[in-house]
Amino acid sequence: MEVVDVRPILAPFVSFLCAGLVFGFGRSIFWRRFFTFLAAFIKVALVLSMLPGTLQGVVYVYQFVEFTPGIGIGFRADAYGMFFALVSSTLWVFTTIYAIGYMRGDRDRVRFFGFFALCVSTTVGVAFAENLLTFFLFYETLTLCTYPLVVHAETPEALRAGRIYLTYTLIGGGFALVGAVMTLNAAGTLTLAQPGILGLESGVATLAVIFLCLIIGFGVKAAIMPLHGWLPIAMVAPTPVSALLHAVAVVKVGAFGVTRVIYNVFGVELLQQLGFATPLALLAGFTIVAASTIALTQDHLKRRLAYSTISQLSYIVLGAALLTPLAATAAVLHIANQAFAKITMFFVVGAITRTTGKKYVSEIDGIAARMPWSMAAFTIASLSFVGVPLTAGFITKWYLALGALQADAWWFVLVLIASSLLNAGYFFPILHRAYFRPAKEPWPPLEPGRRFEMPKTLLIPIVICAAYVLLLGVTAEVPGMPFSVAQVAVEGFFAPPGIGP
Amino acid sequence: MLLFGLDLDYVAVVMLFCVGLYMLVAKSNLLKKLLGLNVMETAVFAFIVTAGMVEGGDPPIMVAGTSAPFASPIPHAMVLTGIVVAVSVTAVALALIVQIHAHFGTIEIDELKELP
Amino acid sequence: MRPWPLLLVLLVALPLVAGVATLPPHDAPDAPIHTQVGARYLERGVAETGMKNLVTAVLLNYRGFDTFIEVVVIFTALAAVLALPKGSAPVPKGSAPVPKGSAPVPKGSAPVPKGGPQAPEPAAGSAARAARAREEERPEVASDVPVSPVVRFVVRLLAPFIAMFAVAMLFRGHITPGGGFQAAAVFAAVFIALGLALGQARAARLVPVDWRPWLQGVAPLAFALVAWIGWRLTGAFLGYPSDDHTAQEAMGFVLEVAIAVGGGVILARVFLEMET
Amino acid sequence: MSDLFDIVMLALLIATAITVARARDLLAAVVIFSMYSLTMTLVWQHRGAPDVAMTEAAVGAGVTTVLFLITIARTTRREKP
Amino acid sequence: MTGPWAEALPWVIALPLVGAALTPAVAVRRPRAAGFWAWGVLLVTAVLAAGLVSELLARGPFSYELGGWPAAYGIELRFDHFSAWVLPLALLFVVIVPFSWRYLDHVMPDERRPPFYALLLLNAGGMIGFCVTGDLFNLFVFTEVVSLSSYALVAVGGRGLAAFAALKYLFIGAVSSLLMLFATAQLFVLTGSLNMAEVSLRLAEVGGGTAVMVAFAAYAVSFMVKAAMFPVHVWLPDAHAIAPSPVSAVLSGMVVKVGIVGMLRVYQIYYGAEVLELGAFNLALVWLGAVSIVMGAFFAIFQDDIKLMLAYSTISNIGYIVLGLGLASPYAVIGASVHVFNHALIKATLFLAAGSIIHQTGFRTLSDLRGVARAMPQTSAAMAIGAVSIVGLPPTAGFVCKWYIALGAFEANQAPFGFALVFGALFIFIYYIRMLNAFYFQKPVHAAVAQASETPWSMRGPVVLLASLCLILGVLGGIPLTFVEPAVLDLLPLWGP
Repeated sequence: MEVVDVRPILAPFVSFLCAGLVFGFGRSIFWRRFFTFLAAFIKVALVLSMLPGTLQGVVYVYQFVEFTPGIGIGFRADAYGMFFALVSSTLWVFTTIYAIGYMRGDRDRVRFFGFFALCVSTTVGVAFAENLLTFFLFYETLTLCTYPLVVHAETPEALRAGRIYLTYTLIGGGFALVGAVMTLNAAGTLTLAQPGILGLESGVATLAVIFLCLIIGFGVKAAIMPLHGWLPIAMVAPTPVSALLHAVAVVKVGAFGVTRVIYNVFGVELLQQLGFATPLALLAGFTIVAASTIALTQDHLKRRLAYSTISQLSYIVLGAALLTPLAATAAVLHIANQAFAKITMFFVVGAITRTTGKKYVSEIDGIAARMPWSMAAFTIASLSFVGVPLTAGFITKWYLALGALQADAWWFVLVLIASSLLNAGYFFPILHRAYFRPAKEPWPPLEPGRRFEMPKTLLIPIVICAAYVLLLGVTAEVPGMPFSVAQVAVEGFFAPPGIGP
Repeated sequence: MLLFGLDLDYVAVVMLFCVGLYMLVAKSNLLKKLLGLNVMETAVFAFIVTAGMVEGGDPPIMVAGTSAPFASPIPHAMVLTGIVVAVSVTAVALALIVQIHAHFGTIEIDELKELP
Repeated sequence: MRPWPLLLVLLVALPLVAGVATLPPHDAPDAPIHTQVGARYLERGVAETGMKNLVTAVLLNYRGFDTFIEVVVIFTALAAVLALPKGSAPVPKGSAPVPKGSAPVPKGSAPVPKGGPQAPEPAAGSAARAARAREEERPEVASDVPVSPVVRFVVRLLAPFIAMFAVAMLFRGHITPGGGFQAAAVFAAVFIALGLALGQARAARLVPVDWRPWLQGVAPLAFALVAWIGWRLTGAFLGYPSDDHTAQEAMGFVLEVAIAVGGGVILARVFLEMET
Repeated sequence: MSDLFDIVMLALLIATAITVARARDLLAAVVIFSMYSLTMTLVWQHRGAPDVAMTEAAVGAGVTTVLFLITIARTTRREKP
Repeated sequence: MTGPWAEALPWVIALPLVGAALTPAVAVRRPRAAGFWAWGVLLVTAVLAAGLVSELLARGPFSYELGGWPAAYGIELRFDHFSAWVLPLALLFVVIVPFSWRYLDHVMPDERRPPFYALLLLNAGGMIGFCVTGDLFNLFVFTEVVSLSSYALVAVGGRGLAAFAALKYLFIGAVSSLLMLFATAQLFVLTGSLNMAEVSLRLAEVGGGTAVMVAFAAYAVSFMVKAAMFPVHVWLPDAHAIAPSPVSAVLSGMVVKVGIVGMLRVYQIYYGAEVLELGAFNLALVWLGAVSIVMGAFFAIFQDDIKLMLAYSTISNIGYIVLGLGLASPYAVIGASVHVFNHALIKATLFLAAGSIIHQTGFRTLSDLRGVARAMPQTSAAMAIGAVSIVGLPPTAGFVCKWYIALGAFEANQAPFGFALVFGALFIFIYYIRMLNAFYFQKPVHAAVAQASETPWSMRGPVVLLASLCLILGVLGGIPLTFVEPAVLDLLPLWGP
């Protein structure tokens, strides 16, 4: 059931407006914070207010303007988009709190918070995009808006990272554009509809080129293996940006795009006939294992997390590529699960760097004594990635395994097991060093008058996110929690033609 | 008047055009280039006038003493306009050449190109 | 001779020859150029425009708009010459023309200093006054070429007659060959001859400084005026009342005079600007 | 007769044009160019275009030449080889 | 059939021209008043143009017979959908002229302002006439007004090099105009008429032939020179870089479009007549366009001077337009036509922003201008938006055309050119990202740059306005389509490979 509603466009617009206000009045710390928080909360409220409808199968749509005859900039909040929008708008609140603490005293904060808001705006825009053109518009805008954040430090190293980031993502964007154009040419429409808009009549060769272009286009941001090069390098950005890049905005947009391509551009049936999904699944499987293996060798904390991200993102891609309902559920869920767990980790690593100046795994011996809350949160996130029951990660892995079996892809269960072992292999040493190794030198003492290990603006987001990881794992079946939204979304993907979500 | 199947008047016009073009591209002196441009312009005008003439025609002035056939008046009007345009372009070009000479002390392209 | 210009010329020449070779023969009375629009002008031009010289009829009436734009083009040339930077000192040189073998300014030498012989740039608001002042300060003989008394005498003697010739050409333009543009060129030639023979300051006084801004633009303005009158009278921009020969002649006359005066002043000013 | 006049005139035109191109003395080139223009005037007069001929005589051969002469006076007279 | 606004058609041309003729007289006491006068004249012109466009939208294309003579016997003005370009053209002038008021302070003394503004008005009037006229010879005369004023405008800013660049421009431009006159004469000899519609009809009767083809080729070469396509672009970079910035904006944004509009007019004549098989020519256009895109970008990469960089990007962007025209599929031609306007807008933004920076700091190379964004945040933001836009990244005006042309390339089954277009644009981004990095993320090397102040509002206003338009038109990409689509759909049945 489609309902015309202005909220799908208001949600991205709120943070867009916020960005404008921050650029305009952001020199005053108060107004900058005021606008950012106000927008963040309004946005969460807007998205949440659509949630009940979504759970009942309502899709909110809003056509903004015509761009080409028949193709406009349109917004459409279906269950999958809602899921993604929920994740990103919630995490914007936490990241903002964290960023205020983290960036305290840093320069160019107006620019930082302005572009931060723009990034979130475009992310939600991607989530609610009604057609590939709208999707692409926001996708590319996101690329541009992240650039100033990546090079924020303005060091030669940061500029180099920015250049590499842009090179990868813009070339990817070029492929996405070509793919979108070819899709329009072949299908006559770009609407991200059920059950896909392309048909066999376009010819297998054309379809193959379209698939390739779109997957390369969105796969760059999803960091599928040969296209992942930008991500570890982009780690020079400030930690809130890394968190945003890795957990919320950029990479998830890529994974989201891949899913959209598979389910809403091609559709399950067509892809099953064509068989294009299998090579993608294999590639994703390879990425999972290979990236985890590389992560084992990284000493730099953020780089290790980056390779972990590359590996985790491919879970989503793989879940989508298996083309079974259970695997798809896992893929959708993993967007949230990975986001919360990974953002917790980045927050912790950022806090460690901010408090002690340490950046390498080998330097953090015994840090748990100095930063008990943080390391507890980190532990929870690690367990989630390894897939220990009662954490969010377990749900993903469970459904992925079920979905793989549903698709007769038994080999994937092996990948899953290997990946879990590897995850344990690169996270547990960190925990081991933090908890069980004696400190090489005494940690800097607490600042006087402070009860907790670091400023509350840093600590609160960490604790909440870690708690949420647990919550997601425990409350899978509670209505209104992400799991139920994911189920609605997946029902949509696999609904027979004509019924629609 | 035909020669080898070619209209001699037109061919002469093209030759003039080419001489002008040669001056324009091959000469290094800016004034020579401008002269070449003027030769080209005149050639095109000659082409237009030639096209407007008629065998044994009189000027298109309807007074006693002229009789049909008349040359077509439109090409003449076109060329009149063209001549005025040409002199305007020439005037601007000459003013620029004077400036170039005042600034660089030369009006040879070869030398101007070597200046920093 | 460098080879590539020849090659380029050949490359251009071939298509041009091919193009003109396949045109219809140029002096045949049945060529399209004589049977289409031209035929109507020859047939009905005199009756429709009241001008016996059909070239003038085409210029001022049928295709009067072209002529409007054409006078705009010469006005553009003047504006261009006026807008160019002035006052850069000329490279030191002997009497013009420069003797053989005079070397250009050596490479790498400092650019010619600005300012030069002219007065410093005047402040806003006084530009007109400054311009007039400059006119008056101009030396009697600006040309570097010494002019013999005989030439001066002859020029002075002939100038009024040549000018009269131009005026005659102007007034009879609708019957005989000639018209505004030719008159303008002759006016300008007289002016230039006077300027070369008597010195620019004397010649410059022929066109008063205060009038120049108006006179140089008089041709486009007259066209706009006539176009407006035609619009009011006939409902068409630059339309001539077809039945009223007096009005036709009057409008044509205004245009011819304006072209002659405006064009002449413009050419004269271009000459003055280039001489300074 | 008419043809002969044409041929002579066209030959003269081309000859003067080439001479303009070859003259090293710019003053000479300009003077020859004005001759070229006057020849052109004759051709046009002969072809039934007296208006154009007069304009070319006054503007092409007259004003243009004078402007060129002024320029030569203010720049240089010799073309560098 | 025609409404009251149709009467304004000749006046929209005459007004700026007469305004130019009056400028020296108006400004005789106060030379600076010339700027206000020119602005007022252009404002009224823009109002007239808006009226004409409203007439066009209400009743479709209309003609005006000058002097009351039937179309073929007099001169016909024709306002069709391509002529609608006069409205944005006049509006851009209205925005650019206020910028020049203060900008000229460091370019020329006050006493030279009246002729400068007269030239600007002549340029505007010439271009308006060029877009509106329905007569081939009239087209030539207007070309000369535009060209002559452009040569002079290039030279007004400096002494030696500016004059040299202008003269180079003049020589090449004059040859191109001559070719145009030659082609016009040939068509006249062939058909006995100068009216475009009439020529087209008569050409159909005359049929093809070498002369028809040579005339077409002469037109094509002539307009390619005016549009600065790759092999004949040599005049452009110096001229556009050395001119004062408002002039650069006019030249780069609008004057080169004379070549494109002219090309469209010639297409209208020839396609209407159906006398030539133009598939091969279209293919040549496509290749030339692609090469222009790449070569323009390639040269630009090595430039340190920001204005030279922008000048080279004009060659690239003209490449887009020509590529679109050559592809000859509806979307591609629509994209090309839309880009005629969008590129003008973007180029004006960039040149005015660059001009502001040069005006305030006195430096014009990337290495000197490091860190200027902190001193001039708004101007630099405009520059950034312009840079993103000219590369064709969303959400800016530049993307709209890239989208259409890419769509057209695949529509015409010319996939390789679609790829070339999309990725060629990214190639261009390399040099703009260098510029943005220098402006935003590098430390100033000159105190003058670090301490520069923002421009006065008469300069900043236009820049900010243009930059916001770049963004707005990126989102509301459908607006220019209203004008372009009917024209293209009218033309296309005759087009096609």
